[in-house]
Amino acid sequence: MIVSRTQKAGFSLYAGLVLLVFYFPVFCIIVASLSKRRFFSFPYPQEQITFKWYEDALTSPQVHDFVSVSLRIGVVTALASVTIGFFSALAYARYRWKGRKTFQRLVLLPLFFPQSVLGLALLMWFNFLDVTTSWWTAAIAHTVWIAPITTLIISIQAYGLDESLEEAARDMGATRWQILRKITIPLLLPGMISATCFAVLLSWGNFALSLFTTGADSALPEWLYARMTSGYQPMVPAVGVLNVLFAIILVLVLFGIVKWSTRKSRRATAAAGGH
Amino acid sequence: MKTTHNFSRRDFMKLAGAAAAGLAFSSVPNLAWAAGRDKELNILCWEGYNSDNVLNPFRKMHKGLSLKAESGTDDPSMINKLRAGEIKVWDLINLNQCWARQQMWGEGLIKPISMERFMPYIEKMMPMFYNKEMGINPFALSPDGKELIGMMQRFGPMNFVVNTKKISVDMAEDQGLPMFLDPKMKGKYGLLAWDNWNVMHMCITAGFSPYKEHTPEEVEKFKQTAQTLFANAAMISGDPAQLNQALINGEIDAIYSGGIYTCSVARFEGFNEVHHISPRRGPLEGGKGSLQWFELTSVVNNPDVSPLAEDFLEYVQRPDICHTVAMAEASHNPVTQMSQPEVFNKFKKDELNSFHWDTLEDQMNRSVDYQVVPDNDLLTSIYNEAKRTREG
Amino acid sequence: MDESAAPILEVAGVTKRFGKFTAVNDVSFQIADGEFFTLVGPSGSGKTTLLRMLVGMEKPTEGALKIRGQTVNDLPPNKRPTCMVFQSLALFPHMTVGKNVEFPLTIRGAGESERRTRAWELLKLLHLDPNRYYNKNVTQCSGGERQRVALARALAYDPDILFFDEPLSALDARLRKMLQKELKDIQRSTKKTFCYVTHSLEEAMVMSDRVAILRAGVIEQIGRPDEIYAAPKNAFVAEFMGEVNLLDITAAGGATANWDTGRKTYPLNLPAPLEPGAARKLLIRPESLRFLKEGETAGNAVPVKILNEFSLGSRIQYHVEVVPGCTLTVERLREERASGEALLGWELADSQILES
Amino acid sequence: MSDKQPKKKFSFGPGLVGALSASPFALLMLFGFVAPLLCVVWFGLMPPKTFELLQAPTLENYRTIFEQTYFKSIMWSLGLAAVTVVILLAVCYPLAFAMAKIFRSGTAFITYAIATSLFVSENIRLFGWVIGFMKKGVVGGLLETWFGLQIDSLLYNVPVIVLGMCYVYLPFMLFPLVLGVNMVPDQVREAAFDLGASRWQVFRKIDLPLSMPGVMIGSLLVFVLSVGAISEAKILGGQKVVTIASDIESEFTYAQNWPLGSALSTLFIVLTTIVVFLALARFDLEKLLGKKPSE
Repeated sequence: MIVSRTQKAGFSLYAGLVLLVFYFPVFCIIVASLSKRRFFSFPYPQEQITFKWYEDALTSPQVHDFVSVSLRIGVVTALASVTIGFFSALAYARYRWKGRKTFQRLVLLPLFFPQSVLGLALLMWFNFLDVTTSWWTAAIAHTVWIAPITTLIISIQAYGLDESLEEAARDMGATRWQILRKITIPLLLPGMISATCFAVLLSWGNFALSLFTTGADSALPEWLYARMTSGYQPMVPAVGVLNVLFAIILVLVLFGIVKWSTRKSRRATAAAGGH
Repeated sequence: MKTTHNFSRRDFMKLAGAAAAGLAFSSVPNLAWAAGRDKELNILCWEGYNSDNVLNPFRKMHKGLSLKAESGTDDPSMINKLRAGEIKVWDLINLNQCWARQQMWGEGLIKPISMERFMPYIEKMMPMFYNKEMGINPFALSPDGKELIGMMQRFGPMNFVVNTKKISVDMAEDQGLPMFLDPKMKGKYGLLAWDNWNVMHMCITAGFSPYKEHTPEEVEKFKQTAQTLFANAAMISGDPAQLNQALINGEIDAIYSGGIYTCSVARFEGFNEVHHISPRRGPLEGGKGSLQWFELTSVVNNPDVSPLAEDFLEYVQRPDICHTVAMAEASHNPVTQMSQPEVFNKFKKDELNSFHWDTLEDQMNRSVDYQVVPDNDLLTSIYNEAKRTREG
Repeated sequence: MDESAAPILEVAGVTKRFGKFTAVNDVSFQIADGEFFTLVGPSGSGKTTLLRMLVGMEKPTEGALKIRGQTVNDLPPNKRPTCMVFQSLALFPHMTVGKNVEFPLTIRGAGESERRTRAWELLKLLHLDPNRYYNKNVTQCSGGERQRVALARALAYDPDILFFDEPLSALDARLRKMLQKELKDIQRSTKKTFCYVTHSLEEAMVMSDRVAILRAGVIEQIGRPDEIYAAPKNAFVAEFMGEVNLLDITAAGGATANWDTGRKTYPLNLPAPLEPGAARKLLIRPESLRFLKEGETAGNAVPVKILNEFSLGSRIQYHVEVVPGCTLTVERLREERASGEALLGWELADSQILES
Repeated sequence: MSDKQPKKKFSFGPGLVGALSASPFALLMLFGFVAPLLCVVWFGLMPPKTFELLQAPTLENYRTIFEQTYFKSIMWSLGLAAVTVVILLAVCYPLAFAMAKIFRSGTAFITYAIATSLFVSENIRLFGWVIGFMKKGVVGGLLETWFGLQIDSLLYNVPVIVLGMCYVYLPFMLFPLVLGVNMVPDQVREAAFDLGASRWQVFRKIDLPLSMPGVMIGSLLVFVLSVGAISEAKILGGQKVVTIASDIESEFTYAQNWPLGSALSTLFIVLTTIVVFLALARFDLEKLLGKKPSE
């Protein structure tokens, strides 16, 4: 399709504008984190600029604790929800089976549950089961909410899966396990990786579920929230900014992997599909 | 040792039972707990005790200690955490005076601490918390007066905050909370939505004490007051920092429901115009018009409580730590130990100024203790209704 | 081209570059109203790019496109009186057959009954029973049916020129033959101008009034199928027409030349004299070659060994080996069977000298 | 079956494979969703202000709900969510279109940029808007230094709540939309143009219906997330409106009325589920994708 230069410029301008608005609050957070004072008006004089809060954030053992809890929750959640999501995406989009239609509807349900209530409900439930809440109960809570999302993301990819490839493999005597390992997983890999990214992102930023299910293992957003609503210090936005910096590195790495795997799978598809 | 042994056995039984029920995995973490909690301490507290400057020295004293502190923003939800089963998680809980005695003790959520061990510290506290006539402040004791249920440390009055560039202290102290009903205040104040404080202050604003059962007329008056206050507020926020910021920037002239606890940081940063007001008179006991709180840190009735729980309580009595607690990173407050010269001398002038030390005694004298409101449920639901149906 | 008919489409010096790559290079031709015109070329010859420019999905870098004398270079596809049937068919997967066919009418704002009547007519014209197909989902149709739907949809647009981008390439041979015939019939009955793109000259020959052969963005030859068949302009065109024999020759003075088979050089007689030393190709059609009987003579004669024979019905095709690595194709009638070693001959008039 | 294929020890029926694949998810949901949900529903039937699960059920909480003005919060939540969905659709579709069909390396960049910001907890990002929009904040300060304009706070009103919600949930609309628009085959769009459709017509008749799975997933995600939103109204809106989620929260916290909170939650879930199912009933992913899965 012809895209004229003006159209492309228009779209680029629009995208730039959206990004600018999107990053405006991040800019504001940076402003807040560099202020020596907790209360300030903008613009503040240069002598009020300090990196003290960053130093505090980096050296605080508490912040280290929270980051480690959030990371643990994020990693476990991502692994669990992508594994479960992979299979349920196949059940959702790929296989024809009896309960499929119902399954498709029900998969979405956890998303339609207010998260804070889900968190409370899980807390009551864990209590009923006599389970002490800690970071791993939070990982369960996150997985309950994130697994439907990973299912949807992988499903979209699974819909695009060329069935004949699996059939061809079966034709050549591959077992179901071999087909899964050699054909299905490599072809769905881009979807799985973006699902992993989403899972980590959503788990990392999640507040409502963590609030009720982490027990004594506070996750970073809980601390940030508590510190924001009572006992605000510019260290709070400083942690936020450090978060962004860390995220930029991580996201670059993750999306690098996505790109690489997409190219690989495209090559695989081309080789297998022959066009 | 005996307890550890007991719990191992109990956990083994639990594991066996749960495995039989097909829920084996739910018990795995309990097994982990049984390994002993002498390297662990979990504190549920108001902002301050979870500051690094308070916790770090304790961490240094106990190598390898996993010390976690979580802050809440209201007493009831912290209690609810215990009610919902986190009693097995926390070792210490730090709340305002009334909750330990009036709720947690009765529900078996906390346990007594050693009178013997802590009496020497209590005896050195300010007269308000210990004196010969009264003995220990009753809020720190069980209703029968026999058990010590927590340690007192931070305290302060809590009423409202004004910007003295806009509203004079004298006028505010004179008029008290009803000042906010003045039509001239419309759109000039922010409401700090700490619900249980608001409910009490709205009672006082309406002209009666919150600490009694209310007549239908009073309830109706309360409703109107709440509606007016919500309708006229320029902003409502649960975040004191946001309100202080608005006060300093001139967006609002006063904050409804606020204390030294919420405004001291702004004062410490040099914004002396931020001023906490304790009204001179009001409908409270003895014609007083101001409320005060102090915090009680209690040991949670955790079946496997950390042996370090009482150690921590003792640790925060150290003069240098008293000063650190008072000047915690995010909120500055007077502490009960300031009657001791070795504590008091640690405070610098601007630190004292941040929590109104010069007028503090006066302010406290005008105040009565924070208690549980008998018909709080009814008033809270009216309060929420008023917030929901807010006009303006 | 029928000289009396005014050209409906005029391509004048059209060039398309993508960066440094020139996909179409200074192409000019005209298509007359009502003509069935075909662009033929191997993949990468620029035929699809040319087509996309004709329908307005790409803009020419240079040159002019004129429809009925009006320059349309800058006209977007939806403003041109042209329409294309895509290789992928590009049927709307979320619409029924009927809605697909009605799409252009819907766009034009035609009323419900008008649309339906027209769709009904077109489906009938394309041998799709409207009662069965009108409400059928396009995704449930077979390849041939989809083909017909795509054509019906294009016809519903009622364009001045209809373009086809190898729409039949994915079909099996039998169905393709059938649809080729139908396409021609429809073109004749609707009197529309068709411009077809294909990589198969055979397909082009069957349907077209005129054919243009493209190579590397340049038109090699343009003309009626029989003209091209009779007088291919060069070896590329000749080879493109299908099974032909092209001999590498070097002129040896006068009307003689040497044929280099790789292992051995044969002296040959040419139909016309050539500059000595010039390298050319000698074109001989399979049916012009014959096996010489004892004592029979021909313009040229070469001893060969017969390798294979294939039955083509009334005729037989032989693959014969001149020397190992050099084979020729011969087509003879069934009654002239041969086997083993033979002498292959042809008349000078049946051979053509071509630029290589 | 085993008689014919003696080599295979056992063979899964196609239905079984599907059910097996679904089972880890189903187990997770049974344990981590259905059971807690039942807890909530049951708790909603307990007498008010109690914390025990083992009591005689009562409908008193529901009576309280209908007597009070909770419907106002529900309407606010639904309304704000609907507005957010509409605005985000309008904002994100052109961007998603450009990302899927026009930009090349730009798409990756935008994806990084937006995903990166998700790493900061939403409360902090909303706080960023507060810094930006408060009196003498970044916007006010800049206007004053550059133009000498004095403006009041831009916070504490309904539009700013909507802005906050759009901001927080933008990624949840954008990414599904990009996937959706990617599913529209280029040639199908070209064919529509070629058949005389204008840009608007191509959008309405081709792009939109063919990218509908993305549109639906995005809209539903955003709707559900924003209907349960608390922070935007609290942090940016100065609690100008009270959302149902914050009502529920305050029942569980300040009011200490778990049964009432549970009953409210139950009601809220039922309401959103109805809305979502109504939307889902009109949308069949299979049909739109024109794909039929094999066993």
